[in-house]
Amino acid sequence: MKKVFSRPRSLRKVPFHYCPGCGHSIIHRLVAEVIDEMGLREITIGVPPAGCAVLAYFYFDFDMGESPHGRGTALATGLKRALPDRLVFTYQGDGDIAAIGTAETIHTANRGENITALFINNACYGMTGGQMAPTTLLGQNTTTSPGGREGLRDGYPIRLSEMLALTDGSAYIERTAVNSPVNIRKTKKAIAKGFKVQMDGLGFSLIEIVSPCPTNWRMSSHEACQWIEKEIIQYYPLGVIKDVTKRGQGC
Amino acid sequence: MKKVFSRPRSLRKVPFHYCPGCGHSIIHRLVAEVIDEMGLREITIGVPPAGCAVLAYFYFDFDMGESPHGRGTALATGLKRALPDRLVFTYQGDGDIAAIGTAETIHTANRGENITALFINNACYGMTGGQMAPTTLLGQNTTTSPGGREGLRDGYPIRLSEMLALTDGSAYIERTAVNSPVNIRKTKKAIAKGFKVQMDGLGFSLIEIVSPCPTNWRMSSHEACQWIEKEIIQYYPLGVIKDVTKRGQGC
Amino acid sequence: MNGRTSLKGYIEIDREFCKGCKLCIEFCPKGIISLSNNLNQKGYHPAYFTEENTKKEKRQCTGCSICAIVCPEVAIEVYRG
Amino acid sequence: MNGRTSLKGYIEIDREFCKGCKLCIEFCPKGIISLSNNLNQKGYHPAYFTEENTKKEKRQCTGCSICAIVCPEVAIEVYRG
Amino acid sequence: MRGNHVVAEAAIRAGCRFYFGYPITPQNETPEYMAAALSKLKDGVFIQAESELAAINMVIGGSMAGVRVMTSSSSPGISLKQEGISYLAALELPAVIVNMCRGGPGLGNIAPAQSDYFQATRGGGHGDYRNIVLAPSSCQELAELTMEAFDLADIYRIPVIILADGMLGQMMEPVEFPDHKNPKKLSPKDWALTGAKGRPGRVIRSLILDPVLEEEHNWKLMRKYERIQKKEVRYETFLLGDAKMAVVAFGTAARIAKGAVQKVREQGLKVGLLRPISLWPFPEKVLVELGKRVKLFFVFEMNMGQMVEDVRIALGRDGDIHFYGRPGGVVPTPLEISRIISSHYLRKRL
Amino acid sequence: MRGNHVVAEAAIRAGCRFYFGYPITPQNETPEYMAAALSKLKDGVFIQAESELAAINMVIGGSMAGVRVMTSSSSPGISLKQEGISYLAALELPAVIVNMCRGGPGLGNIAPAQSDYFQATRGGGHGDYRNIVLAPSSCQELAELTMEAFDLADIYRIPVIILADGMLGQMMEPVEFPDHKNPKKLSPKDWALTGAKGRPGRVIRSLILDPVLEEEHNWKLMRKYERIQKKEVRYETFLLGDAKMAVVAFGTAARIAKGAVQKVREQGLKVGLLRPISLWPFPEKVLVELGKRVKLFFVFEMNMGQMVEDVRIALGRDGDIHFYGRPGGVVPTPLEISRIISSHYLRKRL
Amino acid sequence: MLINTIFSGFGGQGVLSMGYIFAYAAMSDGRNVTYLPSYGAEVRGGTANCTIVISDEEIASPVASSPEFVVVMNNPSLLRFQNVVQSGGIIFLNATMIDARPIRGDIELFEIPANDIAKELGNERVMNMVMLGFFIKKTGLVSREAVEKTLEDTFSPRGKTMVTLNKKAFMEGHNYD
Amino acid sequence: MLINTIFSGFGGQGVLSMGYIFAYAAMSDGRNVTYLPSYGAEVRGGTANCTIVISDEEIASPVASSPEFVVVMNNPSLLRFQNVVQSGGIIFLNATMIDARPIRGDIELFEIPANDIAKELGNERVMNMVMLGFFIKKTGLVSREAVEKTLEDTFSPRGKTMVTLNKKAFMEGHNYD
Ligand SMILES: Cc1ncc(C[n+]2csc(CCOP(=O)(O)OP(=O)(O)O)c2C)c(N)n1
Ligand SMILES: Cc1ncc(C[n+]2csc(CCOP(=O)(O)OP(=O)(O)O)c2C)c(N)n1
Ligand code: SF4
Ligand code: SF4
Ligand code: SF4
Ligand code: SF4
Ligand code: SF4
Ligand code: SF4
Ligand SMILES: [Mg+2]
Ligand SMILES: [Mg+2]
Repeated sequence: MKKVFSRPRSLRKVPFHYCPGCGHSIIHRLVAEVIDEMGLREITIGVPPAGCAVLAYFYFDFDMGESPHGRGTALATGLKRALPDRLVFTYQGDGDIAAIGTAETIHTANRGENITALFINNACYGMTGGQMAPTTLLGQNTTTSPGGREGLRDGYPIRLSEMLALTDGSAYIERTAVNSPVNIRKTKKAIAKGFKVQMDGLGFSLIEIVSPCPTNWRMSSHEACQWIEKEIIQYYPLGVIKDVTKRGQGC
Repeated sequence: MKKVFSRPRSLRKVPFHYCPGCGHSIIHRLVAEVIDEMGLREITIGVPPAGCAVLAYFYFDFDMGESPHGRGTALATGLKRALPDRLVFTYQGDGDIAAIGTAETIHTANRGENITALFINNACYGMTGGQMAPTTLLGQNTTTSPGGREGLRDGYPIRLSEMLALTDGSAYIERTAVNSPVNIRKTKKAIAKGFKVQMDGLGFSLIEIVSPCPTNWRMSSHEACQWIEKEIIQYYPLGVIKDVTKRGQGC
Repeated sequence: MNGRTSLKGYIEIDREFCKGCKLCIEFCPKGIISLSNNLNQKGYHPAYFTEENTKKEKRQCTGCSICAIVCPEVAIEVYRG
Repeated sequence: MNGRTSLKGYIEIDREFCKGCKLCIEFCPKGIISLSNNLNQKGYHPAYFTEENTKKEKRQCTGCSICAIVCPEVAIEVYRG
Repeated sequence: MRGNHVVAEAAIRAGCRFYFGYPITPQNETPEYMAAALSKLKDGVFIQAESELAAINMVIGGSMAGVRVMTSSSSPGISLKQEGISYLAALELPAVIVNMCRGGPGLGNIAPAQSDYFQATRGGGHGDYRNIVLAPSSCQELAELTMEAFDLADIYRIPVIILADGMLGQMMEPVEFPDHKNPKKLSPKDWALTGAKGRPGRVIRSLILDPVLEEEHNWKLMRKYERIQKKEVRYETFLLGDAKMAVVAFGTAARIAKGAVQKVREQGLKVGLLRPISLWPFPEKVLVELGKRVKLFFVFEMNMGQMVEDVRIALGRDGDIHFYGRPGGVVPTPLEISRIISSHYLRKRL
Repeated sequence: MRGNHVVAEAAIRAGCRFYFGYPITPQNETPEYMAAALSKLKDGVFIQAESELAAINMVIGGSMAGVRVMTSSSSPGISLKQEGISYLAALELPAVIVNMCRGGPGLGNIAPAQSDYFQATRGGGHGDYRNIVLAPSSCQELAELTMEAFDLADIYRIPVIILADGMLGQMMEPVEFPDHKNPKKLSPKDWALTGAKGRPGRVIRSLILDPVLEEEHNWKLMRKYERIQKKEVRYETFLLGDAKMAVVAFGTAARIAKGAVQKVREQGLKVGLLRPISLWPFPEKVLVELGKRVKLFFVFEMNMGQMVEDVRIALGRDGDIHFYGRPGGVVPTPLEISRIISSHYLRKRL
Repeated sequence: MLINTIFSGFGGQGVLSMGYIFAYAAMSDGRNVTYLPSYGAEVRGGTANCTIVISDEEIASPVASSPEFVVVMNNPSLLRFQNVVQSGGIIFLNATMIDARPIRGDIELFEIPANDIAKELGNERVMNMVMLGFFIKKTGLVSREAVEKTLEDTFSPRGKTMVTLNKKAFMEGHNYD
Repeated sequence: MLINTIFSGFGGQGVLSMGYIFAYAAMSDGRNVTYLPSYGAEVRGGTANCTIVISDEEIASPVASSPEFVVVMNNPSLLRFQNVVQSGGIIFLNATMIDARPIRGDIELFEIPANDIAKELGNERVMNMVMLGFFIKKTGLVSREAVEKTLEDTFSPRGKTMVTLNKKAFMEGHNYD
């Protein structure tokens, strides 16, 4: 029989430190698969965040440069401007990209920097122990939104991707999820599309990936997947938000 | 004969340091007029920026607290949370509010902080000598966009107000200009509306005011007013962008 | 402005506050403000109210306040009556 | 999955990489993965492939790879042939 | 009670109702406690800011309004607050800032370290300014110093930094909270921005374009700093009476050093401990006095040598000063330190 | 040529093609020059970042890619870069950072000042680290030191700070640019991120969770710093040969002091000048040597007393050290300084 | 008298709460106590441990140079801590999870199949309380009553059954021999 | 020989470029020169000034303790700088804009109605070059040729008429008596 599914080349054979059922691990694999399939490993430079995925450089077998919390897109700007023919992507949590890094994200998109940002929306600060993130849903309990997030006290779940679509420099923005086999496949396609947009020199691309954090949501892995379907996706609908390669799309 | 126009009470009788024909001075007067007309002088706290208007506290005769460059809305958040029944407004340049202060602005709006931001869009960094601002138009010559701003090199003119309208915490957002008597009157109405929205406790309000900077645009005062009409307003259309007090408005 | 009888008005310009930006001159519908040839203490040529000279031409000040509204220096006071 | 003849397949689960999250178990359309009662070195109950036991019930592995796609630990290899 | 909770509880007992911060390990329990506790108080406000920068500027705003306000973070987050701290100092605004220091530089790790001593005591921000810096070494002291910090901040209109580390933040010890009474010295905040009711508008600003006036402002700050240096020095001595050798250490390192001193005392070595509690103002005079009696000094820090510079300045070149540093989050045991102490002691044949 | 233009031109001549910055007075002429000059070069990249934070992180990215890269700012902007500078140090990335220091703290003013000495030499960011800090005192030296800064940064993989002030940035003097040749010591950047062609993936990171390894990393940095302290000390002496009194000053203050020394020499007083050019590594040994001959020291800084601490550490308590500081952007004239020098000199009856 | 104890195991094995309850009980027994957890990122999936120092006098350092007691719940913990136990000290070992045994001859070893016992009680998670009961019984460092009181305080917010279950697990360990 | 000069006036009066051209001309005459402008926010609407030091040796400080020459273009500048001129020094005064006169007896005064002359040339703005011509003639610090060369270099990017106008203004000042 033929092996039809195995570990991609660009993913080192070391166990992840992520919690059981964590979406980061799935997304890591997808990124490695796409890079291998597109043959980009040798020209790829990834920028991991401060966040649960800070150790991403232990898993990916291509060049990786650590970013201070939230500054991934600025750092990637420096990298990409110096090496315009490389594939440069950032990998950032929702706290990283949409709270502390808001300004950098928006202005990088606005400059149309030719990089790809992967924005992992797990509705909380995973690494620091489950505090409220900008994407935390209203009513969601976290250690810093006791009794559930209240809009006027704690702020509302932010729509960063939609905001970025308003910038003239952004080329491709899509929201996906990794809570089911179908959505995982779509996520992979979206990542591939983002990288393609970059290799074609079209400008800033971003894929927002809704991702389970069973630990901080205090759910089983499967409940977490269902909660994404029932709650998160209702507020953050999946789909292409902007695509300059298609007429009529975008805003 | 009756005096029908004179200096408002809240504006001290000292000459402005602004250049001849500068929009800041006009906006200062409008703010003072509104505050006097609404009888708010004794409960007003203003937050001036780093920018040409840094000396605003010499002109306004109410309480003023200086902000580090770009952090006006964060500082105002602290003020307003401590004194929820005061009128708190920030006065910020486009570099201040839409470049270095992007994150603070967006998250303050997103929290629905009950403050009013006055965002003076003069398409350049006035105080530091006319560098490119986030609002500088494509093709516009500045000292840091030599040969005219190019989108992919220098970034595109940003639509901060439209982005802010996407946050659930923002209540009222309007873009006006001070390049003609009519627009000046509309600006005054918008400021009054913003303050009213705040006094009614409805959330974050912002008025983006397109304002001439004859010095850095290298134009006469009148040419600057015309350039606003012919160029800036084409890219940045005037009008209400979001108004939660009206049904059907906003997004 | 045309449809109704214009009220008589006049303005006072604070010579030392004025910076000679000419906005009042450009926007006054009656064209009755001019720039002085002399400099003020700050080194600007200030604007001045010329109604005296233009009365005969029916270009009287209406006290419409447009000049004051556009004046960045709050240098103009308007009287109407 | 129903419409066409299912190909025969099988999977291998790396016992030490598995963290017992049960996603493969929940998503396998054939319901042929189970959790072990024993702990692995990391202290998790790993999943294991149960096809041997379920063949008779026509719940054969199709090699559809769904389990591998959802497995966060890349602990599953899939064979089809 | 866990150190990070102690800080939060002490702040609330000192009348602080406004907390603005951003998560970072190893101090997250402070904002988490604040979130829960302040949301229960009618006048309590907790904001998880979008960043440390936003947090410190919310602190500036709150302080301008005249309320007691605090923030907390750990090393990288404190770096981001440097501009704001410089403003607080320039604007003469009271505020309490807690740094649960971790291993650095860069992202480093979350283990306990003391490598932000320079940043705290010399001003990591721009311009000539100082903060009061307090370094507790137990949960009990964390409680007391936090409460005191609010008073000092108000009395002197100055930012006060609590410099501790991940170990103190994470460890649990029984704590008794002293009753907090506002000190008599506290004058009403007649400088705060509250609305210009019945008075002209009031301005809080640090822009002083005329160098001569800015210099005057600097000297005014300097005079305040000199007053603080005279009045607010805090330190603890331990077995220094008959000591022939003095160990100097602060915070967690001092705690370890205390254990080590106890151990070498058991061996009959005459060693004592000087523990600066206020890192700025540094207990320079105490050291100068001590230097007249004691000739051998051993400075132990969980960094590569920072406070030792203040010891050198105090004692001069001829003081026989030995430094032992463990950077990067390594916490040596009292036993290790005691061995080094005794080897220095014996080599000198004291 | 104006100082701020000199910096920019020198950087380009040293092979720098990447500039990331944010406007702030009094250094705007540097980014403006860069914008014009780099847009004319095929491989030139100028970005006006959205903030100083973004700028320093672009610098990190560019440096990771192995190119020569720089940023410039002034005091408040430099405070905002402290986190990034700590990362550069931890990640061992070369970069050149120019601080045209202005009056502070807070917004302060734009007049020339030297009050960021502590921040630059002690590390205003978190963790144990050092930057090489060079302090030019003329436009010519601004050119030479800027070019050298890029070489030092590459050789030691370290951020190099040019610490000057608004006066140097704004003033114009004739400048001759030396030819720039890459020093032989320069090894290829085999650590840079360029894509893993034919090799395993490469990682640049500062997160080292294990305290033992993080400590090792700290000691590794420390060994590098010790190497630099041995090899890269720079200073200028002026009329110290027969001097009975030594003035110590850097940068603009040194320039004024030089004028003052000339004046008091005319009066027959035996006074010389020591001008540290590298503020870190500080010329400590030179001072120690000098202290053996000269007993009276006069330290003049345009701040409230920062470098004087390094002088104190070098000379010990018994060195007779007098400090004169002018913070806030005040620039005294050589005449004023000469009067203070001669009064000290005469009072001591040298 | 100054006693150092280290509890250690996987993040998921509840070693931090084991130590916490022990420390808390000692406090209510009127002793000076410090509790120092390992914390943060390394916890995720990795091993966790905490150090508890108990004394009748002021406690100088919360860091244990050479603990009297070490409780190990998994293999890596045994490897890491077997050499730091002080001579004459005791290792408490979770026999379900650990195949190896310490190689030193100068220390004592007590073992208990904590997971197995917990599984029998219907919830493998309470293995930590089983071990704690065993540890308290053997060392006698704090009174059983103090621990039971602490368990009640700690778990009652999470419901009556949680209290009962944990107490039961504690007693199972206490009575094990 | 070390000569300090301060040029001062309103921001809009072109005092900085006056000083710049003077400094540049001195450089091309082969002298050591430092040019130090006042700069930044205070310029907006306020007064501006610059200090030029010329010397045959290395210049220690670009700051002038007591300048030999001061050029004042407006009232505030006269007030500010009349007391710093060194005894025996010279003040150059723009008579169009300044009513007051220095009160010191130990200095010399040269005056010229710079605005008026410039206005006659059709552009009040070149009053700075009028003053510069006057200043150069009286002091002889640099050669006329050097200044004319500098004017050409500086203004030719802005067109031929600008060069001619500025040169003409310079010569008007130069020939004024
Ligand atoms: C300047 C700074 N502030 C705070 C932190 C602490 N910190 C590390 S990761 C993180 C946020 C993690 O949340 P997110 O970005 O959503 O990533 P996740 O862990 O959820 O994947 C924070 C606050 C830091 N490392 N640096
Ligand atoms: C941290 C920091 N960076 C930079 C500056 C310098 N600075 C002062 S105002 C300003 C921008 C002015 O532009 P804008 O906000 O558009 O206001 P304007 O002057 O145009 O009204 C800058 C960059 C500063 N004061 N602080
Ligand atoms: S805390 Fe959440 S995001 Fe982080 S590793 Fe665990 S499950 Fe994943
Ligand atoms: S520079 Fe522009 S914005 Fe600033 S005062 Fe002058 S005209 Fe106004
Ligand atoms: S009030 Fe009206 S008519 Fe009169 S001067 Fe002003 S603009 Fe002209
Ligand atoms: S608008 Fe005002 S400042 Fe401008 S010219 Fe008229 S009076 Fe003078
Ligand atoms: S390949 Fe498909 S059928 Fe086979 S075990 Fe995996 S999910 Fe089940
Ligand atoms: S999905 Fe993977 S990790 Fe989860 S139980 Fe199955 S094999 Fe184990
Ligand atoms: Mg997250
Ligand atoms: Mg602007």
